[in-house]
Amino acid sequence: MTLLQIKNLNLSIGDTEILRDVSLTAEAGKIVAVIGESGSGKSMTAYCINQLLPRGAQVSGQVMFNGQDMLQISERELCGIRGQDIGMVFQEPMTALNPVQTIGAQVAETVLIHGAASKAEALKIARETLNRVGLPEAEFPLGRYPHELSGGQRQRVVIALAIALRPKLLIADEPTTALDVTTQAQILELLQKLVREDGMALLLISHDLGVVANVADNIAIMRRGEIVESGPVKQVFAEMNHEYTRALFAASNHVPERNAEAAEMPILKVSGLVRDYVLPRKTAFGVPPKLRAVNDVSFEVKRGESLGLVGESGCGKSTLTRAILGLDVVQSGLIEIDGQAVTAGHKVPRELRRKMQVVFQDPYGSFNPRHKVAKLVAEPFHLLDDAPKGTARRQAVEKTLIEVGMLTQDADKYIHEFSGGQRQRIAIARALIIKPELIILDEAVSALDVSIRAQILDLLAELSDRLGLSYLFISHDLSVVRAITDRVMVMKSGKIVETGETEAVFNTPKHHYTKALIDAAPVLENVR
Amino acid sequence: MIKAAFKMPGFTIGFILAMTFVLAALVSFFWTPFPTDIVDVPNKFQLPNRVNWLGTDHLGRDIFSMLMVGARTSIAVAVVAVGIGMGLGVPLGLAAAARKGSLLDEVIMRGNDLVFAFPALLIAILITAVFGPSAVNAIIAIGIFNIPVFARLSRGAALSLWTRDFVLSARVAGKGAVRISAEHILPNILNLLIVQGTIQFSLGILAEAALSYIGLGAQPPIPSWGRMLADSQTMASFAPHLALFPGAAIVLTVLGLNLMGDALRDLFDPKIRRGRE
Amino acid sequence: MLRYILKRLISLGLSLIAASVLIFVAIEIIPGDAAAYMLGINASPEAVAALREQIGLNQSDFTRYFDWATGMLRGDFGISYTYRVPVADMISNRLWVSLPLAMYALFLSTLIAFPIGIIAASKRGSVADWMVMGGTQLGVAIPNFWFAMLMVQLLAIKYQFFTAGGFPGWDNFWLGMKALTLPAFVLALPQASILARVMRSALLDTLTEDFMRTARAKGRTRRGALVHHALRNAMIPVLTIIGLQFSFLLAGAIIIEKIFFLPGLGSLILTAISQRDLIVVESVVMLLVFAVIVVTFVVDITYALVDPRLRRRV
Amino acid sequence: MKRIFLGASVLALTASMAMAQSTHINIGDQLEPPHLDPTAGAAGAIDNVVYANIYEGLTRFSADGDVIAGLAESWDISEDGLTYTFNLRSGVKYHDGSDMTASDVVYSLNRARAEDSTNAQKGLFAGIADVTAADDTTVVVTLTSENGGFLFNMAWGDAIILNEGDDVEALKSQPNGTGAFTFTNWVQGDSINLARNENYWGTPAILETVTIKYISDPTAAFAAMMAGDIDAFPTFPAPENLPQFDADPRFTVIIGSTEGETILATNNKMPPFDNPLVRKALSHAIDRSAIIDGAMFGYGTPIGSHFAPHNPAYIDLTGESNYDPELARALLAEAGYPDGFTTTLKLPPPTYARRGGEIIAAQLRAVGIETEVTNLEWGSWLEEVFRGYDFGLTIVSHTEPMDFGVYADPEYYFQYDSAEYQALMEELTAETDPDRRIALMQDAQRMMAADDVNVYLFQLAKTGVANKNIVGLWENSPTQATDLTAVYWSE
Repeated sequence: MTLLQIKNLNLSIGDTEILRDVSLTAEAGKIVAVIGESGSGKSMTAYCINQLLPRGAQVSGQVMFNGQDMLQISERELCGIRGQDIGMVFQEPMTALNPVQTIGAQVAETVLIHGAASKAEALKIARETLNRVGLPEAEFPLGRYPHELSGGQRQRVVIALAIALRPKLLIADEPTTALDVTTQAQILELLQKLVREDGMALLLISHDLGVVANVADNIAIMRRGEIVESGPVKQVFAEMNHEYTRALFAASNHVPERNAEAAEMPILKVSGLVRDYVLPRKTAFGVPPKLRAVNDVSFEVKRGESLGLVGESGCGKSTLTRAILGLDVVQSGLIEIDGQAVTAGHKVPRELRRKMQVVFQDPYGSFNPRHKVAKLVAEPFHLLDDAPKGTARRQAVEKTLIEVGMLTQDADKYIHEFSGGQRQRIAIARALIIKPELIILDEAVSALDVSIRAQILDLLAELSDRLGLSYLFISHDLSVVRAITDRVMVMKSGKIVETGETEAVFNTPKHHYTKALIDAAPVLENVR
Repeated sequence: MIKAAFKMPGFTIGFILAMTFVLAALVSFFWTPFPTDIVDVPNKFQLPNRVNWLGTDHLGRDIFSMLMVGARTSIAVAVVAVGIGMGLGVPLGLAAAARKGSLLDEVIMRGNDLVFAFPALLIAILITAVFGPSAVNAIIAIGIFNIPVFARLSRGAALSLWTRDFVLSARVAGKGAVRISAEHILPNILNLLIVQGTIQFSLGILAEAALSYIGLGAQPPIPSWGRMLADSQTMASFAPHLALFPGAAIVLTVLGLNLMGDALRDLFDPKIRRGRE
Repeated sequence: MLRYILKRLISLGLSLIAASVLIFVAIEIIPGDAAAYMLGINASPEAVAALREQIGLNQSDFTRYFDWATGMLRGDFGISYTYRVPVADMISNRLWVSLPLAMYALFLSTLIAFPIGIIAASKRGSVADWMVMGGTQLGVAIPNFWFAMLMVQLLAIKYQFFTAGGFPGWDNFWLGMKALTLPAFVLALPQASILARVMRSALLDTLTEDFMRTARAKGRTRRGALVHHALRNAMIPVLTIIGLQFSFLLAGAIIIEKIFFLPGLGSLILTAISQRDLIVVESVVMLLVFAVIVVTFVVDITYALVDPRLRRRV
Repeated sequence: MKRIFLGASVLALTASMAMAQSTHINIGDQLEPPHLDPTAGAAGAIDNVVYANIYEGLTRFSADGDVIAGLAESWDISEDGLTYTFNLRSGVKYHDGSDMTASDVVYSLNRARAEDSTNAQKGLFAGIADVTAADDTTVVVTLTSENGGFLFNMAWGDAIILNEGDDVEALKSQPNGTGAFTFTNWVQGDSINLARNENYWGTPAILETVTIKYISDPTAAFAAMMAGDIDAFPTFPAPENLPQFDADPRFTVIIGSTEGETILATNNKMPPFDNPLVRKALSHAIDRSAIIDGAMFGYGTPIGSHFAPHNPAYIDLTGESNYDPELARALLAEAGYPDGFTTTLKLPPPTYARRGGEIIAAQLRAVGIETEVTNLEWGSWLEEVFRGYDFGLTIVSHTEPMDFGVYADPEYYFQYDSAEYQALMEELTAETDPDRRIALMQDAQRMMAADDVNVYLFQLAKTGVANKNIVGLWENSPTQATDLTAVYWSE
């Protein structure tokens, strides 16, 4: 039977229209997925259901849950339903929990609010629920605080407090986006298990087709506040009536054209690299312990080659990046750039630095909001002794902007006037302007919507062909790495566990960790 | 930006209030209704009237003129004190942030704690006890108290900026800590500094008044709101206007500045908090 | 947690030493010969010299600092140059006025600030909120000594609700409290205003946090979420301010004690300065600074109690 | 029957309440004494507590300034005026019970004039050659030279008779005298309590207990009086409030004279003040009445030299230095300062100095003399001005009685160095004939006025406020004292 039925839902906040005529149904024991890129209104749809909308939101239409219209009933009744009949899981496990309360208290709270049990029983229920979500008493007593848990574990706690009262409907808003692939797989598994066991309905909201493809029964694809196509997963993927669906699908496993062949001579050669961090003292006066973030790493990037580096958060990839970029001094090992060696304990000299540039993940954080694009893009000129001045400088900037598909007049705008994709193009322009030979792309496309990501990947491919650039492509997203790299390295806790031709590694992984990664990664093909 | 500020009633009101007194101070350099350095004892304790708009004090001086000149002192003291606080505090804070965890950082922060342990008035009392009371010493005292305020503020803000990617890419571009602090950090904490500046400014005016009130601030013949209060307090019972007007002047100026400060705070970033990081 | 406390304790000790040196050096530059002052206008030079010897003004600065500092550790603050009685006794008498006054004021300020801060935050944008914000703005802007003057004129002289000042001592507790009430209130008002504003903004900040949304999703009402989740998280900035305010209150007391002629540390230090009673000035300043540093220490500890994340942090 | 009984008890009750109220007094004073030993400190605040109340000397001042018998009930002076024989009262006991005998007097005087004496008024005892006790109640003092002012000197607070063998350090906080009041306790920074001395040798005090509260802040003082916390403020610090007290039926205002000659002291050795013309110009540039009205709100008598108007030997010389800015400017021009000059004006804490300073600065500015005003605490004032001679002008009130002698001391802070005057003073000290003394004192006044040593402003008025029911407070203060022995509540 249908548990939730949304009919012609319209939502606008202030005078901006968020949702237009959205209709959606969810059935007990079934998983319905809502897919869409950022700003498509998928999350707002969810918040309309349990009425947790921001101030100044006007809703119209109908949200029939369990026989009553959520838009009509009072706030008091809503409070009775939230947590009791509708549970919710959020995207950011790091901030979704109250930092000053124990996990036990926070799970038990759900029970207590609804007066479902006495304090003692509530704690008992909390315990059981935590066990259910895979946080056994042994390692995770009720007295633990959120900051003592990893992201995945916190997400489990969030799930636990959402399902403590075995709600009829569970809303999961991008529950795995902030997590590593392996953890993501586990969480998805957990959610499926819970649906099976409790026979509850799960509304799964995500931007990643791959994620939902394998778990959802029904799917609804949203764009600009409208549902463009919906139905059973298999059917939707088979038919793809709406062109946006096709575009989305295409973008999700887009492989750019690449025909640059790698030369033998390596542009970057790293051998036996070691980077230690000094941790705070354990005892007041003892010797502070060390953390070996990068442990005896050796590899090389050939000219014109695109080398991938995959690994989950905390595996040491960013530390490695910083070391290569010469931001940190390494403890031992050798970095050779274009044949010239930089020994451990020394900073990378300017003349070598200018051979490398970097593009960061966050298109929003990586520009100084107070500078104009012209100034931002020109910043690397600082590395040149004979940097062009005045009009020459300006021309260089405009030239590079055009190269990355921007307009010359964009040079006079501030960064906040651009979209995420455009910013990433500008970031690439900044990297290109001093004509480096190696560009390090640190999760450069991870924060972008799939369609935008596809465009950026094309741009990168095209640039490397034309300018014979080499890339060190760092990412946690295997599909992307697979699409853009010739060779790939897999990194785990500071070590390179496997290296090889990208296709070879993906088809016949040797190291068990590599296997695990690849298995965990959601893949679209097997839906067909 | 400025347009947006004036859209906020708080800012507009505050601006008008504060500016009135700043203006009065500036005008007083060229013109006051009556000279304030001439005493006219027979004409003392005039109630507000057409000639002396706010009446005259116990020495027959025109209170309105005294207020104008007094504004000069109060504002000058506060401004310079804030200047000292910013001029020394911000560089210290930025340096500490740039070298986070280093000895320098440690020294600067401990130094801050130390100064913070001395209530502003106590610093003032010590300094004036040593060098004798004067407006200059009041400025120094309030200034010293301002240093750690700005040091902490700028360090806290700078630290969060240093983790941002645009600073990282500046480093990739081979820029040094000093240059980054100047080019990337400072412009981005300017808002905070402006807001804190207005707040310290108003605190400065209050502090100056308090110091002058206990005789550790501006000395005669320089008029100062605080001293006008001190001089007139014994007469408050039979000539209340002597104490009322200077007091009102202080309240309105401080109120104006705080209103501006809060408005700017909301304008720049609703999440800024006052006090220690 | 223990290491956290230990670390704080060490830095506390260091600050104290640094402060004591700072104070001693500062005070020792004060112009004016204590002995000469004590003997007055027509005193003969020999007499002055004799007295200098008597009160040990002739020893080297270092020995004098050392004696002073070590003395304080034993609770011996030396002998007042002017009053010729142990400074410790004088201070302890005054302490029983100043400390209660500061505490009383702190109590009043929190008592006033918390409720109105919470109301303003929970009813954001409402009339109540506007009134609170306006009122507190005014409270911050009014110089407390001026406010004190008005209060005395009104409540003590005109209506005689309170005595104009003075302190009858603690023999009768209620009389003592009555004498401190008006000063404490005057002291508390601006601090209460500041605290209320901080309380409000801190609460508003936490209201935007993700976990507040989680709480609502659990079925908490707006008010419920505010009380059970926002409040404790908002305490950190509030505690900081309370800690700061203590030092402001101690300092403010110096003026307020003058106005209400309370025999407290404030009036003591002012007279001591005018009488060149250096050793008293030193000791009082040191004591006030000590109080501030200790309070900061306590605040740091309470942070850890409020916020578990700090317990492990080093 | 019953009713009557009831009425009686009520009567008794009210009576006792009245008693309780009428035997205690709260006295207000501005400055708290550093300690309570008048022989080891100059602070007038000490005398305000102990003089006549706790300690007594051989002679003492009466309310109107005459020197009358104290612990010595009579005395004989030898022909040559060099030997004084004091006959002490018998049966006088110190508060600790021990008897006051001649040996105490010998001890006290010898201690005061000893080498290592820290007595602030050592000069008073300078002329003493020898002190001996003829018997238990007779003391013989011999002088090196004739001194007409000796009995006067012996009346000073600094000449009181201590108990031989008392620990003088202890006396600082626990005085032990022969007076009509005994010391009870001292709450530092707040108040001192006295109680009636039940076995006093003379007429016992009427009040049973006395509390002297210290309120330095004038506003606070006003508030305390108005709020009824203080019964009497013998020298009220804020003259501007007196009219209000006068208008208020609850209070009486007591206006009397003091020994405080308030002067604009001039550094006679520092140019340009070493030039008599400049000093004359100063004296004509100042408008006394404006200062008395502005700073003292009318309380105070103009003086033309360093001499108290209520003294029989006084002559009014204010005409010599009448207010005449024109003349002042002319004199300055003549002295070579046509467009004036700049000097320092250093002001000690009292209101007369601070407020007077503002007015004087303005008046001097009017004749072209710019002044840099600095407010000093007493301590730094003594350092910079009194000992350091580092000042151009300063305002201070000289409260010691008959202290024009200091003008004979070229080292004294205003450094007036005139051989004539010094000779005159020696003559005066030697002279014992009253009429001759008066003549000499008048010469002294003329000399001080003629030389314009300082600008003589006004005689500080004693402005006291008291509850209208209090009787017996001194009207004038011939010396620093708050004599409470004869004070009582009229109802």
